[in-house]
Amino acid sequence: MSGTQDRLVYMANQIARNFAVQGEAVAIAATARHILDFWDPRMREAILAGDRAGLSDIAAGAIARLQASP
Amino acid sequence: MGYEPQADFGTPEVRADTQVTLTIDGRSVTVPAGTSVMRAATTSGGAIPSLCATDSLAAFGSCRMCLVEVEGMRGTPASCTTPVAQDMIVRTQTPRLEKLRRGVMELYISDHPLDCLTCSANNDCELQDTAAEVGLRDVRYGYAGAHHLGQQPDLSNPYFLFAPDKCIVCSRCVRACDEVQGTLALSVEGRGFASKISAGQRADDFLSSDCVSCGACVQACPTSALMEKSVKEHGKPERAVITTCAYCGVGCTFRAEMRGEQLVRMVPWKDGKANRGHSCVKGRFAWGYAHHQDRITTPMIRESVDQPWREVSWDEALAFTAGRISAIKAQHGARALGGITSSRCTNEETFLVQKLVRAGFGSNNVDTCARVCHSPTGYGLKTTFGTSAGTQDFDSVMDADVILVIGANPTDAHPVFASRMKRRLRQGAQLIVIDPRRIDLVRSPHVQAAHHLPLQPGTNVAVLTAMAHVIVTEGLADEDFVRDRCDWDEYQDWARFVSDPQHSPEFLEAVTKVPAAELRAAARLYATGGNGAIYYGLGVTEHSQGSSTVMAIANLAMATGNIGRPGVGVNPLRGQNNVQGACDMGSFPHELSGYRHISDGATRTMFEQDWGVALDPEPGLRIPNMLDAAVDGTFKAIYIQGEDILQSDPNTHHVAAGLAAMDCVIVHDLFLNETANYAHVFLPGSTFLEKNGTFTNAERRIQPVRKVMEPANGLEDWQVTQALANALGLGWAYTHPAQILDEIARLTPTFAGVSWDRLEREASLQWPVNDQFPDGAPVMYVDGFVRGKGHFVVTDYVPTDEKTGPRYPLLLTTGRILSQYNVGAQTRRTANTAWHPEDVLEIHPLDAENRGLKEGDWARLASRTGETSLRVSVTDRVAPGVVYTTFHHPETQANVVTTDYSDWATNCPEYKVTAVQVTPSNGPSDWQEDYAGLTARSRRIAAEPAE
Amino acid sequence: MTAVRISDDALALACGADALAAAFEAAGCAVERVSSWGMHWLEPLVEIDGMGFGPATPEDVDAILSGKSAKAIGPIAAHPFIAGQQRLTFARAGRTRALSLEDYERTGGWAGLERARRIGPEHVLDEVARSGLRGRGGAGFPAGVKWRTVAQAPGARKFIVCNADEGDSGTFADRMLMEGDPLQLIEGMAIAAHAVGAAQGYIYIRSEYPHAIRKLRDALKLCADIIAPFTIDVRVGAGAYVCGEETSLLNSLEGKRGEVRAKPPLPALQGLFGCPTVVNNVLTLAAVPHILAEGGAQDYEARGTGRSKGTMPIQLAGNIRHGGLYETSFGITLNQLIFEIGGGTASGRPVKAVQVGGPLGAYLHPGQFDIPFDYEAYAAADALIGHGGITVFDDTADMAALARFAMEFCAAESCGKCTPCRIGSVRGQEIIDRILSGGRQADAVELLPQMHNARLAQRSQAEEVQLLEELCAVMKDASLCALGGFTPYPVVSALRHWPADFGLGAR
Amino acid sequence: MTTEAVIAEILAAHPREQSALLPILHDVQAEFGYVDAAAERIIADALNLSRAEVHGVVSFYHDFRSAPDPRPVVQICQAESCKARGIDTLMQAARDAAGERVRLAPVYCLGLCSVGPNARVRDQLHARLDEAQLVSLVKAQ
Repeated sequence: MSGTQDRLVYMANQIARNFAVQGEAVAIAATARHILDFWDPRMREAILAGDRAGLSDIAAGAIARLQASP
Repeated sequence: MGYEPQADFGTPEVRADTQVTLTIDGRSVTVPAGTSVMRAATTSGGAIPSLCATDSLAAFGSCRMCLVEVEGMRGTPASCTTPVAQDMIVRTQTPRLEKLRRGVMELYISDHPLDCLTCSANNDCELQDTAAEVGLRDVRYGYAGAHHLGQQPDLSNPYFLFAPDKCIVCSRCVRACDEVQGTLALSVEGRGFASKISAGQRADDFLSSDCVSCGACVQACPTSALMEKSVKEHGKPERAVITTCAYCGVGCTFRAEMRGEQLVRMVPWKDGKANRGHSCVKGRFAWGYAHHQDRITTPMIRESVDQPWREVSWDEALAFTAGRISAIKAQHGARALGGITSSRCTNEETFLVQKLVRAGFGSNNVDTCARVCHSPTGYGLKTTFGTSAGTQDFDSVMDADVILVIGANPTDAHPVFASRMKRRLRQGAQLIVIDPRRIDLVRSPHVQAAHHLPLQPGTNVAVLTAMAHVIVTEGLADEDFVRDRCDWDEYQDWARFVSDPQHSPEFLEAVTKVPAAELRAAARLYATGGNGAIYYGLGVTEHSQGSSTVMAIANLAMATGNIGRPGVGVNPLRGQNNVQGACDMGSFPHELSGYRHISDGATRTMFEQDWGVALDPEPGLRIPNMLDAAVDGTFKAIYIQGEDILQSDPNTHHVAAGLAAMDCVIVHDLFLNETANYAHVFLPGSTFLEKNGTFTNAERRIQPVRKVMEPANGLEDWQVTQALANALGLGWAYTHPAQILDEIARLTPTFAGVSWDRLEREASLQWPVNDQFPDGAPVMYVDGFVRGKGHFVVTDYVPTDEKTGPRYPLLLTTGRILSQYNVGAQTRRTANTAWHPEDVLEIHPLDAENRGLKEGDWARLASRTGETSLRVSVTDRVAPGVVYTTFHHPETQANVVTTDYSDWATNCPEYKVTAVQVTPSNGPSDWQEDYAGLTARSRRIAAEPAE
Repeated sequence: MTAVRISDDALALACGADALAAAFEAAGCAVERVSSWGMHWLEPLVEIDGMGFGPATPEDVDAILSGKSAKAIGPIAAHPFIAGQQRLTFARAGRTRALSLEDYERTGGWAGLERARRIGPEHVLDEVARSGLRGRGGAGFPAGVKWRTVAQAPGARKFIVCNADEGDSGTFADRMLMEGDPLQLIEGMAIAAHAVGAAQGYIYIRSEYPHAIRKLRDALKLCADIIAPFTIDVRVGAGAYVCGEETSLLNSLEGKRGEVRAKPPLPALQGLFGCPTVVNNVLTLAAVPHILAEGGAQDYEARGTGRSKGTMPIQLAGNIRHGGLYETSFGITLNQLIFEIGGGTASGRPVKAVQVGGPLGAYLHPGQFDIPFDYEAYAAADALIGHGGITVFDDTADMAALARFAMEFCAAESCGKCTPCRIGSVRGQEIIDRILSGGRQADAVELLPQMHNARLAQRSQAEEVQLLEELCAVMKDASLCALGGFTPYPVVSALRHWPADFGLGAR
Repeated sequence: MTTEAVIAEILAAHPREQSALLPILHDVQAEFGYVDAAAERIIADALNLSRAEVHGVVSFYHDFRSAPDPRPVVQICQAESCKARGIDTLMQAARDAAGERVRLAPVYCLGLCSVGPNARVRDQLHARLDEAQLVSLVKAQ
């Protein structure tokens, strides 16, 4: 993986993928919660500010939710 | 405490509901039914002479010294093999017995050397003591008869010698190897007068035998036939200090036996509740690193890593360090600073490091090596059960009927516990092993796994889901337990999920490569075989789905009702001695001690009030994120206590790049480790023998670590951290770790009842220790889960992104070996290298043949992240397509090839799955040679201290 | 065609029975191989129409067939040696073919087992207890008590182990029974299994008995259906006398070194593989079918003396004119056995000593030949009955050499576990050598100036004798099992009764 | 067949249990005339015993030899009953006849105690031996 942004996108997608089995709505909430609980602020800020093209639907939903209520 | 051997009651303790009262030499004695007369006599203060009896071994009855007279019984029965009976009347000292004992002793001494005064066991010898007790004055047989004198000693083992002419053939060594250690490496050869102890077969010596050098035989020997070489060298110890081993997570307690400041030997403490008097080659013998010439005892600094080190005073080193940290903080902010706590250091030291980072540096960028080993355990068990720890004590295994070992290799990594497990298996418990390799537990003398599921690395979740499928669809779940203890709705969701035909063993066989019938049989056995206990290790956690696997394990245990009593449970086998403690102490960036989230206002307030500073409410960076941030330029300085992340963390190139990008790397360690190649400050550390404090083992047992000798560098590690804090102006004033422990107890509800005084009295406590569990909790969740109802989590199998392909067709998995420990910093500096001088690559014969590789050939091991070279060992322990190595030697740097894939929830690296290629090689790779050069340059120390 | 009966017992074979049988067949006779009558001085013994001829060689065939043989002994069954016995265990000896189910059934075989199955385990235990049967291996422990202990012991698996490791010199009754009447032993084991609830049995036979091993294996094949579901395996020892000790036998069966186990735990509670186990000698188990047959227990109990009930198959061996198997009720004396029945020594010289009970048994002096053959009476005389072997020595015997041999044998066969036996037996040989050479000088080590406490003066012969006696006391009282514990019996008895052989004056 | 193959065949005929150890050792001893270190290892592995255990057992029993001895063996009973019947007086002649060529092995009782002196060669028993018979028996091997 090259670059921090790629790495953050990969991490968010990986979290989302593991929650996906619980259904999209739950998974989006759980992914958002997980990032909030375990990510350093600069990481959160970076993924919010960065290119979201590589995010899966759930991950993108989670990031959007974080943006709405950080 | 002075030096005196621990009391020996002759035969093992018996637990019985009924008590029996008898009379021994006129004294009335009450003991549990089934106790031997010998033990009853010893208990009541009237020890009976004996040689073949010792309380760690079943009564044997061969030496015939312990004969007694019993009213109404014919002859003179041996007190070790005679159980007590109600109203029995025993006499242990009569003229007839005196004569018999003296007669037997006369026979012994007629075939024994007479050089007691120059013997290494002089004044520490049971034969000598017993000869004195029975009053032997002359050997009327003379010394010209047949004898065993003059035989050459076996000096092959690095740590102990075997002198056959001092052997009295009591078989204690053989029995210790059989009963206590379970290796069965020894036997008696021949018979009658020609009987002699044999290590293996006729041509074997101790080193070539199956001996694992645990020391149990040496411990059991009543003479100096088996003797530590260190005692021969230094003489009999004169004092002993009880302390806790600093190797693996078993947490053995030892008597450190001393002569002055010289450690003479480490002897397992019989009252230690984790080890019950047993030991392994590391804790028992591999302590020489403490005295090793490589120890750095003077602080060193340098402006940049291309310079040689400069030895300086503590004051100068601390001022230099504080200056750099303050400057970075001023320029880049607190979040550019961080620290790593050590799972090898004490709870108190760990607590201080995270306190320094949070309260002194002002960030939450603190992490610990658990990040790279058991962080998924913390996450998974907290999510399901509510507590980030294993559920049982080690004793629990003796009540298990079915033992499921997944992703752990206890005989190598947790040998003392493995011996208990093997003892239980020899008693008839059944064993299931889930592991890509055929580890020793699968089949070794008298141990045979009922089922070995040799899964494809990376498919743990699929295998456990398939087991759950069998248990649920075949109606083997314990629904009463689930309804009572767990969230029933969640269980039903989970049960529906696992029941899906796509989760059947047959469907998943293509993924897991585990034969479905075998998997079904294993699942049935676990669910229906009685008490089922799961033991797991890093083969579970070090995966992209480490946390999912931990939760899948918890699900299985709950679904089958295997929680909340002895003999069951979910038991992580912790890697390092204090990895449980380091986690407990708030070493993770998102939580304070006792696993409370940093964002929780009430908790944070408690700390802020106690510490008198404001804390950052946001989680900090994990180790891999710190390295990323360093490369990005937002993370500048790190204080690393007792860790060698360059060698132990994955993707060495990435770690090196991160370290190289920092402005201030402070390494606080015993030796100039690999990480120190990139350090600006080196603060010399102290060994566990040189400090006070506590360790917490894998069974949540908090045990004291006691200072055995003065620190070579003058300071215990907590004192160094305190000095650094004070150089930063924090004004700490701890004078003893007991005060730090008081602070921990004050701020951590699960430790509320823990104190140094109490540990001095009670030797150990298993947390939680508080109002609800005033005496601690050997077995957790007896009355329910901490979080209320047990939480079933649906764990979907998500394959790792690390895939084999044409370029990298093999899967590498990594692990440990008995004689070496972790990065080998300690064990490589001991004679343990006799067993494992280098890392080797295990490869299946088919894969070896395809590559033209033979046993002992050099091979290049390459992945997409890097390559290294090492020798191969051709073995069918690994399946075709799988290769295996250890990571104990920096010359190999196995982590050059591991990737930065990691657990989805905790970023625990995926050490256990790396796609690799193996090709023939002529020797070390270019990178290895370059690295050796870098290391040599980096370790230069300026000849004269600068003024 | 003339029907000729010749034994195929190992002893008959060793004396040339095969060649003799071949000669009769060559002469056109129908030869039937049967068990041995136990008149060993007459082996190979030829039986034609109940008349006996022996010891016969191929050269005697013509004379026997023509009725002119000087080796004729008349009707065998009426021979005083046979007629004087009370044969219960050896009732079939000489009369049946070892591996003939037909012969066995015709002579009352399986009646005991059938009745045992009819009356049930509890009554079987009662009857064995009532018969007074005691272990014939040497210890004389009541069989009924042992069986009941096993029957009542908790445990899903129980075993019947037959101790057929007959290693005592002067004994051969086990061998004769296994070779001559193996089905009776099997029936006894099947009854025991029924009584205690065992499914598996083992017969542990010493490797020195290849013929018995073959016979029993063949016999087990013949009767597998009859004893089913009980099964029996024959296991072969590997040259270890000590494996005749029951716990060491169990270790050997388990595939371990034949080291003796400490007791308790008793094998009846924790025996083979840790399970409750009946360990009985061949003769004990072979006595059971008679006891379980209708009226057998009363019959058995009515014979014998004191607490020694029933009959004992006594083996007359060594230097005796009429050696062989003599089964009779307890209470008989050595005088009767040696002189009236055995006909004195084979050499014709005076009897000097008799060893009763094998290599661990005392040497009895002719002055003791009137002691009744009875467990308690022998124990009172510091002697033991053991397995009922009687070895006769004439006046050429060197009792000091025999005492030394007892120690030598103990040293050769010691398992090595306990110290008195392991070291004591070696020291015992050394002391006897010194006694014979008149005492000893201090040795080189004792003479070193460093050896402050060692005695420098010569040790007199009397002191060496005292040391030997003390060593014997240590071995007797402190050894783990009978090997070390009983080796002093022959040594001390030889020293006591024949001091002159040790170069000592009368003591 | 290789040694390994022969031992494998022997192992196949027995259950894989420790209690089968003596029967297996008997078969190996009968097949090769000895049980050497290599055989001990193979058997230990098959029965899941340690090699020390198997070696301890092999070395305990007189019937098992650790190395080949091509000499023919005559077992002569040296126990009391045969002593009573004069075996000791025959031994010198037997030793002279055996020389280095024949191994004379003591045996303590063959169960033929009323007709000694006795000897055994393989499964053939010989009783009532006098000096001439014993010497010719030894020489015939």
